[in-house]
Amino acid sequence: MKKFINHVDDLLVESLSGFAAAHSDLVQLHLEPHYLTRKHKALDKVAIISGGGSGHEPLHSGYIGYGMLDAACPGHVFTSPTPDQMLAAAEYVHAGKGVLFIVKNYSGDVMNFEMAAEMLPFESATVLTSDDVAVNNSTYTTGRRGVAGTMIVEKCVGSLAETGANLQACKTFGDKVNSNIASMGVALTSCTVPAAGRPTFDIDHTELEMGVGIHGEPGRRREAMREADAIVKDLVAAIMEDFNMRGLHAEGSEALLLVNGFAGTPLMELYLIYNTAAKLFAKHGITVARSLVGNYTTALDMAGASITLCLLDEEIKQHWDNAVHTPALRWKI
Amino acid sequence: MKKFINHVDDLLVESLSGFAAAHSDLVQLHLEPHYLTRKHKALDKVAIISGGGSGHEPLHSGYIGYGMLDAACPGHVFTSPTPDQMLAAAEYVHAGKGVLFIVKNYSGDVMNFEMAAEMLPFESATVLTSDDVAVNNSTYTTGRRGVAGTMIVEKCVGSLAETGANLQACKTFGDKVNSNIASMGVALTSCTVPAAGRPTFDIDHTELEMGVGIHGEPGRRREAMREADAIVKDLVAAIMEDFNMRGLHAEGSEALLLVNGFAGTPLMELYLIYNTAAKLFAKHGITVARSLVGNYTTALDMAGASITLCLLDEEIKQHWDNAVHTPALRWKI
Amino acid sequence: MSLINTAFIITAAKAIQKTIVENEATLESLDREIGDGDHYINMKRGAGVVMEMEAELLPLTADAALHKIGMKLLSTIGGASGPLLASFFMSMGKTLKENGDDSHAKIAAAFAAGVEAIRQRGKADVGEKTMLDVLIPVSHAFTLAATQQHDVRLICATLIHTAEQGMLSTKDLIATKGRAAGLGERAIGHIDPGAKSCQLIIKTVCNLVLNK
Amino acid sequence: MSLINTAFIITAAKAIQKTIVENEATLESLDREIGDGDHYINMKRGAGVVMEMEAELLPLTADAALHKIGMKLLSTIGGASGPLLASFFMSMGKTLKENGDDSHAKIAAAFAAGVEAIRQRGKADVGEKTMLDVLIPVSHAFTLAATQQHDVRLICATLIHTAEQGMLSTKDLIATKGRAAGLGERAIGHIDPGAKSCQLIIKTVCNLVLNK
Ligand SMILES: Nc1ncnc2c1ncn2[C@@H]1O[C@H](COP(=O)(O)OP(=O)(O)O)[C@@H](O)[C@H]1O
Ligand SMILES: Nc1ncnc2c1ncn2[C@@H]1O[C@H](COP(=O)(O)OP(=O)(O)O)[C@@H](O)[C@H]1O
Ligand SMILES: [Mg+2]
Ligand SMILES: [Mg+2]
Ligand SMILES: [Mg+2]
Ligand SMILES: [Mg+2]
Repeated sequence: MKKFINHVDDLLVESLSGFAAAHSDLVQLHLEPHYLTRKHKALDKVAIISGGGSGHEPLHSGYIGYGMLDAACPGHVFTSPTPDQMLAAAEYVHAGKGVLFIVKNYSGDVMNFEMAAEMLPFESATVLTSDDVAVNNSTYTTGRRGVAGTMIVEKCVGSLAETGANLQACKTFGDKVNSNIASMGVALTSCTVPAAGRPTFDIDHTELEMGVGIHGEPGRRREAMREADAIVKDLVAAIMEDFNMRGLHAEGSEALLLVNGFAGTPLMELYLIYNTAAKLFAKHGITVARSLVGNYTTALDMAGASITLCLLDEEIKQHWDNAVHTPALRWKI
Repeated sequence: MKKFINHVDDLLVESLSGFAAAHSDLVQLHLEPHYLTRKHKALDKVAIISGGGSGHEPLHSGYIGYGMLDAACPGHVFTSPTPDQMLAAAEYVHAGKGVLFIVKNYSGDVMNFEMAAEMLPFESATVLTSDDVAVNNSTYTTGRRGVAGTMIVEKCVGSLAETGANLQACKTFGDKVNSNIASMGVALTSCTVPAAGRPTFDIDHTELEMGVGIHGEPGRRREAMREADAIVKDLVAAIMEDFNMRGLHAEGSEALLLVNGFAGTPLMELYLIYNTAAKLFAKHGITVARSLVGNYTTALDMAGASITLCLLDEEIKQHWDNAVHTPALRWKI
Repeated sequence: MSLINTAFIITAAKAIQKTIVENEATLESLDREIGDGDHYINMKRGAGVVMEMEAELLPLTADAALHKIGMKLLSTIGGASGPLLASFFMSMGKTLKENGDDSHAKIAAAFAAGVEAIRQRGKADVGEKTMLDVLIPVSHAFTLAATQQHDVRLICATLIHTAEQGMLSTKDLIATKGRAAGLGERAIGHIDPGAKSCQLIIKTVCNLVLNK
Repeated sequence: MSLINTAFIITAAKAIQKTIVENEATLESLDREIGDGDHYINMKRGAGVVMEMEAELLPLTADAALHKIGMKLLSTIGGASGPLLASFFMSMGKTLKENGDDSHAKIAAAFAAGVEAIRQRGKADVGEKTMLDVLIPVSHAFTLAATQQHDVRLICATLIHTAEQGMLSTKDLIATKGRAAGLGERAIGHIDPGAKSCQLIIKTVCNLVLNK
């Protein structure tokens, strides 16, 4: 393991401190319990809070700011944050209109946020994101994992909340956006959890992990490494299959195409993936009306990428397009 | 080598096509010769053109747009583009006020741009960027290499050009910004040139390459891997030493601090680096007034990072702050 | 007469920490195989924080100590195991406080309440390849043995055995809860990390009792 | 009587391509050691594009063919070697056109003009650890041998030897031009990749002449 760290136990706080210092115009770091908030507290809106294990940067802290999150609770690397963090964050950012938690669907995250919500002295609701189609068998009752599509939910709900919409409206819209999203990822290398000090999984240079999770969880299957177009074809097929299975009419729809890097894959390759994916979706009758390519939901240092398609109606498109001003996503402002 | 590619010879065009498709609202791709321009040609301003070998994305194509570049010429991976590309790009974007080339100081880039400039049917000037302090011995007459600081020059000169400033003013300002910048990088792993198919250099897990170039060129020396703070201390010291050697008064000055990833290093580590670097510069009496942390000038898939400090006067700060709207850098618009 | 005291809880906590550290390689590789590789780190963090509570716990009654440990774990471990183990201790403490701890049956009931809290929080049951594949059978065995007024040595031996069986049973299961639920058939052949750590904890505590 | 013709240029180009491909490992590793690892790829791309020009070149006079090759290399190779090699061919073609090619001295003069173009474009000279450490000595030797009216076989043998010496001389130099100029002392012990490819090209062409 070769990383820029001092002591493994200090990595999180040192990194958060650097983040807060680099973006001191936008965010504020609170320690013990750890959470980050907007520099300037938003008034008279539903407070949007997300969080999860660290190692997925810029998710979630990078999305704090106008038009997106009010606060984020970072856990240890790949470990859900604890309820005291969510409680403290909620106390801090609550502006009288309730709190919406946006939570990636993992047992740990769900339970920790759930306990926080139970203890919260004011109204809250939760949107669970579950865009990963790698987990597609309905016998696995935990349901699908939340991956890169989460930031789309955060962006769109964040925008709606800025308009003064109430908690129920934000929750309903968040669920809708989530259900319009499907993602599928692939890993070429494993990530290394710093505290573990060795790769989470072994993978040969002739192999890839199809359907990998953003924590390096094994995916659908181990397959032979092959050319990019063949890999992208399978990712796109899995996404289309999912929309079909769920009875969503992707054909003829407008969509946002997000090609997300897991951190170890260069932009050059991500754009190559985008090129192929966009053509394949077009063949399926989808109009790629919005695009995002880059490292938006990472998996520590893993080489790999995921493709996310979010079907757009006018409402989602409008909220995607609205101004946003965060460390990692900014436009029109 | 595990990469998302089809055939190595198609990587560049496929990636450029994906880039142009993903940012079709901002950029336009021209092929044979290859160059990229703004989607909407700017009028009545100096045309700012950059370019260089590919593999440093988002540099340069990612910086095309309002407030920054008018065109970029991508070469093969790590290979300077050829004069016909610069000529075609210049013909396309020239708006009657001359062309300013921003060129990283490498023999190949310098010579190819020089030949283009000689053949150009209208007025041009060139700003050579040379911010890499790793090459600090004046006996090496080629001079210093241009690295991550280049994008700061592109941003600031791009902003000035938008005001209608003439060619000479843009050139003079570009040289000034360049001379206010010092960068120093370190590699933990080697990059792999796709066409070569194997790492450019061998490096043990107990070693690092101090002063590495953005093409994986060997740096000042091979050293023992150590904790982040010790590495950052050396990078900062090299930068401070350079400013002192050049008689620039960094102490007491405001500065922009850019912590740049080479692509294989996660944001979490870059922020940790930022945290330490910012404190060290503060100890030197420098006020870090602006910050940027992320993968802005990469080296294919190399794990590593560079620190860039740009001393700010009011003029540079203003042009850094002005609105910019490109695929990889956007604010206030 | 009280059958648990805080001194024993602290002794047990120390023994548990030792066991976890001794089983680093096992716990870490199990979670790497079908999870995200942090289970050992999470358990170690949890055990470590309880160690630091010694002075704070000593003056407390056993039920209050268990409840406090639960609260602390809740804000320390995180992940899936954090809220589950926290719920266990808080519930067990609460039940002991309500019912007392003057018989094995009462302790078994408190243990069962803890396990039930995990079941409710995790919305899981036996056969889903989680820590509950250890805890539910152990809880049943405990209740049965305590009701049958078995000798404490026999109870402990039974629980160690049952925990072992439960842990091993996870090997051939497909997971339907927790992170491994994403794996389908690929989870087969791997023991669940949470089941393994619970089995180790039960064995450690029972051995302490046996050697008292 | 013309001493060079386009057919020979094409034959030479083919032989050069073969040589470059045969020396892939050497060229690639030299540029990996003190450069950025692309020199072989650049040279192969250059050689490849000249191959594709065969039909276009055949009808041309030798001077025009060389000039055209230079133009094509300029827009094909890129990097440092691209404009340098392009300048060489364009200048050599131009000089041949002006002076003719009916004596070895005239060819040597054209070669010297090509080398001079590289020198000017690269602002470099002997001793800076570049291709010029091969090309300048070879040019001098060529001029001398041609002036002394040596037999073509002797000329070729001399040039092969001089190129070899020049190439080897780069090994102990610190680079002051090109990418390796960043390395300081660390460049010592490594042969310059551009010097190596120029030496190989000269050897290949001379051997062709020798075996004619
Ligand atoms: N819903 C659940 N019910 C019971 N136990 C669960 C549940 N989800 C996960 N677990 C247990 O938690 C363990 C994983 O813990 P840990 O690795 O610390 O957390 P995470 O999975 O969040 O990384 C699993 O091995 C399993 O035993
Ligand atoms: N200024 C110069 N003058 C002469 N030759 C040079 C100069 N700069 C570089 N070279 C030659 O170019 C070679 C490198 O070519 P190549 O690898 O194709 O380009 P790049 O260095 O741009 O990657 C060097 O080995 C050296 O021989
Ligand atoms: Mg975890
Ligand atoms: Mg090169
Ligand atoms: Mg885990
Ligand atoms: Mg090279």
